[in-house]
Amino acid sequence: MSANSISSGVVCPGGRGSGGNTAGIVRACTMRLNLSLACAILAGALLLAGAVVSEVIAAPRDFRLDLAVQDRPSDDGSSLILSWSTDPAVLTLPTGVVLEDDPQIFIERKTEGAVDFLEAGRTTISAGRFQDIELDSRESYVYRIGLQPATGGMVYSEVSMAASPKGNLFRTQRVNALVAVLMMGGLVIAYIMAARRGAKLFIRRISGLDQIKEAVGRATEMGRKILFVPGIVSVSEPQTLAALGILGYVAKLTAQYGTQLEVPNADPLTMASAREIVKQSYMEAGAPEAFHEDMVRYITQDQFAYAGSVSGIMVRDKPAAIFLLGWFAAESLLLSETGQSIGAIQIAGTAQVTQLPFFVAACDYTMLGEELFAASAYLSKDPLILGSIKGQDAMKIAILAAIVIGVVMATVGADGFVNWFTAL
Amino acid sequence: MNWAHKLLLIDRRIIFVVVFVGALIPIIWPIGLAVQISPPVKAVFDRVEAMKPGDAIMLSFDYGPSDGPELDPMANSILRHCAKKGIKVIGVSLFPLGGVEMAIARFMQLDTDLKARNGIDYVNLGYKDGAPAPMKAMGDRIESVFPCDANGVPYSEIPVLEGIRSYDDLELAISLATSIIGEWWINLVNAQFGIDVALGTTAVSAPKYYAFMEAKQAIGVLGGMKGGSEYEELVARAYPDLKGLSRSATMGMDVQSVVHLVIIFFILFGNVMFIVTKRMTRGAN
Amino acid sequence: MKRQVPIMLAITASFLPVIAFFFPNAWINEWFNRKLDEWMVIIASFAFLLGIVSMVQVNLHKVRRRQKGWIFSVIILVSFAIMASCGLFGAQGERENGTLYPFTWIFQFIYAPMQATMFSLLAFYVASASYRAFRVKNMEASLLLIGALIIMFGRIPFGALIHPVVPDLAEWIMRFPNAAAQRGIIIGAALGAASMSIRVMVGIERPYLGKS
Amino acid sequence: MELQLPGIGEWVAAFLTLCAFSFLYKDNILYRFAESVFVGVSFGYYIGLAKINTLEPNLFRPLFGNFGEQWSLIVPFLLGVILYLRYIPKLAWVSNWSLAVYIGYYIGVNLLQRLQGEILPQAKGTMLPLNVGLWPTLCNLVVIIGVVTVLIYFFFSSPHKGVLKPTARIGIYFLMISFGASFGYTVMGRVSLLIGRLTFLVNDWARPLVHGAFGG
Repeated sequence: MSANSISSGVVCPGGRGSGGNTAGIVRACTMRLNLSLACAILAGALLLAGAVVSEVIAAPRDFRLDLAVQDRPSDDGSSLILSWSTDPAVLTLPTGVVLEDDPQIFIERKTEGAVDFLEAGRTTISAGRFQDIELDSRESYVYRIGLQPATGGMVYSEVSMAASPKGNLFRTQRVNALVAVLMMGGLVIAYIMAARRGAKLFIRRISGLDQIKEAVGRATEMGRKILFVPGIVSVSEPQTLAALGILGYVAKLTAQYGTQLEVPNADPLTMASAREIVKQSYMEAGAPEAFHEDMVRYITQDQFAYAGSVSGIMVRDKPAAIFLLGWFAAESLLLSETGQSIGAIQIAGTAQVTQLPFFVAACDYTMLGEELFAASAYLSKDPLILGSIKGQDAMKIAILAAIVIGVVMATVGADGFVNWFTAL
Repeated sequence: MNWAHKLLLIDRRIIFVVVFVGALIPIIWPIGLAVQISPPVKAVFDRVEAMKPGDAIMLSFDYGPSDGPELDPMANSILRHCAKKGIKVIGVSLFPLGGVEMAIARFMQLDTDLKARNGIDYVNLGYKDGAPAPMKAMGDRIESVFPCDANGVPYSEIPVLEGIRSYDDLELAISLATSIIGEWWINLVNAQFGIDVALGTTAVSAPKYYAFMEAKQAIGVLGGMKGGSEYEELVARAYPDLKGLSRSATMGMDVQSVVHLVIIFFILFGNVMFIVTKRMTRGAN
Repeated sequence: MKRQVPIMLAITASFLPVIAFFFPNAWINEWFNRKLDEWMVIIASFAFLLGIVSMVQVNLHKVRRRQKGWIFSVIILVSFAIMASCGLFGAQGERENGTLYPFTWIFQFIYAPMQATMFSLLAFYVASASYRAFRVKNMEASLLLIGALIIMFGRIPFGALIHPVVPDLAEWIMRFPNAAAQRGIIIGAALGAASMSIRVMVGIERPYLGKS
Repeated sequence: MELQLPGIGEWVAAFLTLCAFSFLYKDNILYRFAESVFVGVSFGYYIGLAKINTLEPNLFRPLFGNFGEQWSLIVPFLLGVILYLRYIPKLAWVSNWSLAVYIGYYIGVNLLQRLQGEILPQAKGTMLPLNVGLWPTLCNLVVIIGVVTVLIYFFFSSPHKGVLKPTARIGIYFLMISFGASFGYTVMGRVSLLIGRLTFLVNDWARPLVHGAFGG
């Protein structure tokens, strides 16, 4: 036990026994050294005294396990980590004691002043490690390990050095997440501010958008209606909002061209918003008389019943263009299939990845995932959406750069950079 | 409208009947095709196989009846595997639309199949609302969110839970998930607490989990009925005495073969008709 | 008061778990982490039941006005009342003698088969969509179809009978090209969600105030 | 195996299953009936679920059984009850308070899930070495190119011109292959659900019935 060095309250095994986590322990020790010196000296002195006491108590030991106690790094100061040697050569048992393979061990703990040890938990000797939790950072603890030989009774290991759990200020292993949070936050907020101040932020055109005019034009020529399905969920879903943004644009076009528009809804709240938006668009296009409330209808909330009756509308009215934008679930395939079978131009868009295959296969143009949001930002010029899309884009560049650097680093074998991303 | 075009527009209900019959026949008269094992399933099996008796895993039932045919077989074979190896299973459920009842049914099945004992070999802790909150809390102390099991027995009185306080005392967490909850096991539980996570997912979400698995955020993935049938096969190979027990995913894969072939035929035939129609219209013009 | 208080509450509540995530101080851990998590389970439970009030209101309204299909509203309300009382005054799982509590019985023989069957209808729709809508009309759709066919053959036992390499090819597609594309989508979606979170955390976006 | 005649539970389940299947022919009164029963039962189920699994063990029992230690549970209790004030028009604004706490907490947790749990490890998962032998390197290269081109496709700040045009195209191709895989798996998933129902109808209901009627 004299070989152990004491450094401000943490027991560091001097390279013996558990060699695997020595680096970690040393790091923990160094961290501890960074605390104020006065504190360290005081605690050191106290523990030195404690160690002397425990040396006295530890006298009757049956075997040796190289028991080491250390503070759990980056925690709230309520746990200690106990480790011991799993090497059979170290385990010297009293004569006559025979153990089964990998025996159960009893971890016993007591606060330094106390007389009796109390059971803290059980594990097996091969575990090599035990984490004792719910401790008090104001106390200091000593441990011993008990074994039950087949012959009965109980044999004990040496008593460990005393240690007390320490609270830490910051979880150093999460610094990567902190960097990500600050970067993301900074970029998104900065771009939103810029957009609000009226800075010109460029967003590329989305291919599906270019086709909207063409689709409305074709419907006008054919004298058929346009069907707009804004997904099946409520307005609290961002995808629904994005779809409604595009609906405003489509409604303005149909008002200008004098084309019929129909918007069947599965959600009452979405219906209310959609009606308002269409009405507004018709007023802005100077054709308020062409608007009537039946253009935006509520069908039913039930997924399949809704899909069934919208398919019915498609088959009966044969709209020339169909828009399927927003949040879709399984009904996506029913709707897009029926639309395809009546030969309509179909423009779809959703961020529901599992539904995209059906849209891509059955529709003429599909806005994939984020494109739906970008399209709505492009049309609405809302600084909030515009700014956050730009912020996300900036973060995307950072990630791309990190990936490229990471690939180079991984190839040359500098794993430190790569591992930083998930340091736990 | 030419004949090919008309064929393309046949009544949906005719296709429905073909699918219905195609599925029904192999259910009544099973074929018994061999199951191929894939690495993601093998990885999960090997991880469980490497555990010692007395180790514990958490099995989270994050699915409802609609995905039972896909995920129940996985639950059955994982539970049988653990029972055979003497691994403790702690069942929880974080999916509101029936998760806890799926767990109850699976554990009852285990009781009948292998005479497992509730509270001694396994425990079903029941359901909690607001998934990320209980997931986080269990990293600290499982008992703080699950003060008792699904039958109301206090945590401290359940023998199988002795010595199990948080994720630190578990070897592995397996989520059988139908929805986003499976992703939370990865991006919250694995990311913040470091415990190994394996996923049993519906086929629909399986492609996404490959990205997580390849980034080592999950040790393996059981995708849909196919994944279930592979695990059934692995367990049956390792423990021949379990061969008599039902293997619904393996049986289901027979039906999958037939219905897949029917659908593949429809896709190919539809495309041939499509090309023929196009040619004919072009010819007519 | 009507606007400022909820904004302050939301901003505070959103920062607490983030603070607890980075700073392991004992007091922070106790109140911002442990207690808050335990509390949220309870609040989530209350929130989960919120929709029931609207459901009852809407259906009662329908019945009172004798609106079209009101008889179905009666069925909804009656079956709701029966199941709710089984849950409120009973337990779940099985009794000592092996019979099921009514709550679990109704779940197993009414709720479960209905939920499962409604979703199983999709098998039929997938088949008819495959026939009528999947066309090799351009490069993208063709790639999609080829990918789909390889995976479909590779994932059924029948695929290995055609050629033993088919399942391996399917697995390779899943592990490399598919995982890469999914990863791009995951990163993009995570960026979107994170920026949404940040907008709420600084009070720019206020979904809790109803329509903004 | 001993086949017992289907019990009342199996009869109820089989009837409801057939009612739901009848929607395939067309929307009809049997389907509407079964659906209404389902909607009602599911809302009733939520109440029982929340009471038995969360409210009873996590709130009422500790709060009323051990008030001295668990008094702080009053906070979530009150916040939970306040949520319901939205149904009283005059007090609806108060319910926004607890809604704000609820949404706020999950937004904060979500931010960390996305950044620490997805973006960082997924980016790390793409940092693959390119000197690990021909075939593994090729596979790694596929992943790296795939991730980079897909991210570039979803880059909105500059038009897809010049070098970005072919890059974004490659991104689309990756997406399409992945959607194809997704489609293939969706087929398997949906068919699984059908298998589940048909297996129930055949093995749990029809088979015992036939055996019972004709003595097996």
